Amino acid sequence: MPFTRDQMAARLADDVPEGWCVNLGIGIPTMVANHVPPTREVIFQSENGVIGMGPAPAKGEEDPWLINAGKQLITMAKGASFVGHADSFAMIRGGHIDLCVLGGFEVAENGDLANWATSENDTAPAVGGAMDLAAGAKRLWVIMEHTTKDGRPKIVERCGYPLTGLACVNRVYTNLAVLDVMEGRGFVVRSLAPGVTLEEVQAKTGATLHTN
Amino acid sequence: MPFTRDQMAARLADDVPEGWCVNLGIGIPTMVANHVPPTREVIFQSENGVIGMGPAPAKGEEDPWLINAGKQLITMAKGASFVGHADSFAMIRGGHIDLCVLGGFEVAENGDLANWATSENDTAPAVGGAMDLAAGAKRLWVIMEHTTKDGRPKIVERCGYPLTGLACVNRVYTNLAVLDVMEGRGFVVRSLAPGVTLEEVQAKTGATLHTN
Amino acid sequence: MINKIVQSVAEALAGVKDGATVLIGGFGSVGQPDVLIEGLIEQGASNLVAVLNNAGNGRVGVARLMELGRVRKIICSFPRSSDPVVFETLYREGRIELEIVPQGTLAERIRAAGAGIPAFFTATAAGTLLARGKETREFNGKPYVMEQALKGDVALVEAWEADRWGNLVYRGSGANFNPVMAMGADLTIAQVQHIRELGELHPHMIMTPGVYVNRVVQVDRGGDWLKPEKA
Amino acid sequence: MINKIVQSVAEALAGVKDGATVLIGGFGSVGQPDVLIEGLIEQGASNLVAVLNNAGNGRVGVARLMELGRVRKIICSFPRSSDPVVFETLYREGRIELEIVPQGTLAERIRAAGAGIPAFFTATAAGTLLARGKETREFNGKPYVMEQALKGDVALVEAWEADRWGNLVYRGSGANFNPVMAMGADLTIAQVQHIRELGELHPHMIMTPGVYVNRVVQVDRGGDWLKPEKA
Repeated sequence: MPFTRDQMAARLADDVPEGWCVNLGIGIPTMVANHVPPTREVIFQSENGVIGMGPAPAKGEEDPWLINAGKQLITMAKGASFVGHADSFAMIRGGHIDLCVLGGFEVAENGDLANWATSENDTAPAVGGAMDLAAGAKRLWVIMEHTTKDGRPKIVERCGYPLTGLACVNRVYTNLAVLDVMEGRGFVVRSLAPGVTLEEVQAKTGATLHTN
Repeated sequence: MPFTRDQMAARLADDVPEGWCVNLGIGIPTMVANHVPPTREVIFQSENGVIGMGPAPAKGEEDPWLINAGKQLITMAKGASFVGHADSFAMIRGGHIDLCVLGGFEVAENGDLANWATSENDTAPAVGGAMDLAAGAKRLWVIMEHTTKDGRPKIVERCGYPLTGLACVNRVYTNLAVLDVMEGRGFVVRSLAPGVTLEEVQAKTGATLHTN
Repeated sequence: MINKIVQSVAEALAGVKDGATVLIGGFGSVGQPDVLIEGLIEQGASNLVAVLNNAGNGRVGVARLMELGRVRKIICSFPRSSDPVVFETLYREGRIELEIVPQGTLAERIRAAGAGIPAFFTATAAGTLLARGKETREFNGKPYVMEQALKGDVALVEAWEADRWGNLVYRGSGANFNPVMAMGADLTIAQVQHIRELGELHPHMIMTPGVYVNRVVQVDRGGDWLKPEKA
Repeated sequence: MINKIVQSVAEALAGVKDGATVLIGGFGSVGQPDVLIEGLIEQGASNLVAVLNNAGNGRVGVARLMELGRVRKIICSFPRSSDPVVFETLYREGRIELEIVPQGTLAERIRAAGAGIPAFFTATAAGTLLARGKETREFNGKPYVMEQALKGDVALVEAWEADRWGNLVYRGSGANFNPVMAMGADLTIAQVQHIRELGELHPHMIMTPGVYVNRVVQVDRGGDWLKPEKA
């Protein structure tokens, strides 16, 4: 059975060790925070200068001055601090974020990521902080469905869509598998969703899958 | 009668209007602060990240955590704030300091300043923040004796000593005169110390003095 | 006496010229100088270059300014929003220019302008469409793009508290683009919720020293926005 | 549980390697990580590159480290001091290298390392001896010098307060070079006067987020240094 989105997020959360500073993109990546147990301290950073987000606010406890990069209301963890955008991206660009989790349109076997525009002629594609995160984070894990809605592979030899970053992805979490991106080797299967076979995943993948 | 150092500082202080943000170098420049009346609000900035210094602390009131760039104990004015060195020099380099006052070895008629080294072979000359201030402040006024101790001119056609900055000086306050440095014209006499004649000043100057 | 506090939004915006590059702080609804943007609509300057993270929502604020044909060009990281109807229409019709800049590069280009740095290199966008036409260069075997300072004529910012020197204290995640935009323009105008006596703001809480601020106007956002901070 | 607090100076300095580039915060006597410098003397690493504003005073601290022959090179803005005897002797005898960097360029080069910027342009030092051998370039008709990032293997910093996440709050003018050095090194070690519970430090007072700090050790400078802050 392929993973649900929530299971994909939980699977990724399992791999985040205590103490990491983690930036979560919009969409499925945001769900990762719900699956890190409160006993395991992870520092969630947000591009808008929030370092140390807590869980979503309880009803009635919302503070309109506290939002994340996805514009959702948040709370602050104990130990949290605030910086402005220039300092926030200095932290991101300078390699101080242990892990960034982003969604993706395509990931290539050399680690290239495409996740912001679907053609060169997009009307006003929106990049946000994705390129900064792709270039700057210590590790970049992509979490996405294994294929597009109409079944085309999103895991490919070379990206067809405009790139977000070069050779930046270290690992991909999909509904079917977890794949490491290894320099000089390409995609290496780390694990499969329960009941899913390697052949099945390979059939839905546009690049060769290696096993250890 | 030539000005004393204290009178030179007072003369310069007269020309500082309310509201300016001012950085004072070590030596005679530091004395300028004593001559700005408390009724005229001027914000004194120091390279070590102090924005808004007050007068020297009263005996027994010293706080060892409060010093200026000259390593002297200071007080904070109401409205003062602190930043780190990177932000302090962003402020300096970015042209947000209305006035910097420095001492000088030589000032040339094109506004070049030499004030950090006396030869290319100096053993370990110390530049500190002088080059940043010379390049970054909106205005640079130099306050210094008109000649060296042995009578050689310090106001010259071209600097002989290694430069601190190019075409950066706007005005010079000496014990004999106040000179504007005007682009394309050179030194223009703004005022003379009481009882000092233009001829006398010209005789002690290594460049042509102009009058309005 | 230094006193940067002005008594009206009109006074705060006096002198903004046609053709000005206007940096606008805020991220989402937080730290947005909404009253100053309304004031700019009233004030009348046109042919503006607007620099901000998003391209406006619905038909108010920056979207309204664009709809009125007052914005020649927008420089932002994220022209999409929950309701970007105005921008998308103008853009499709070729009536507004767009320059997309990665969010961190946008912040750093403005900081560079404020910090006297005409250009810098970054790995962000190297090898992508957004590096096209830009100088690239290798350092330690990795490609970097040269980005140039982006200076504003005017910055509109929002803060929680200010004093008469123009010192600004932000609340919650309200700093975001505000401190960097405050340092990146020739004329910085702040709307604030509270005016404090000089000396009341803690020297280490002031994120934007008044040196970067020219005018301060108090506004009342009302409701939940004015509840005291918990921390 | 994240806990960056270590119990001894020796533990704080464990693993500093021969040949390391060590960034040392402080300006004058304020914000100087003096106990960590003593600890580094004990620790034994040699062939170091020391990056700091001054070249040491008297025969203690950094001066002592140099006197013991442990510093190969010093990168600073101001090698003079009230009592620079050790540095001057070593320098005259050709036993230590010196790189003089303007103070603001020094801070910005370290920030650049921390912010992922390999190089930037500045007007500082353009046309002077300190620009020799460096690439220069005109922007808007003015000359600028290209300066490169200066990264540390280790940073030694001082702060007033810290919590177990490594968040740092500075006191008075004690920030100075400390925040920028904290962000510019792979291993940042802080000596602090006070350890606070997580959540006790005000989120807007934290100038150095713990993300930049690896180890914290509490030290007692004693006397006037420990009097509570007035502000």
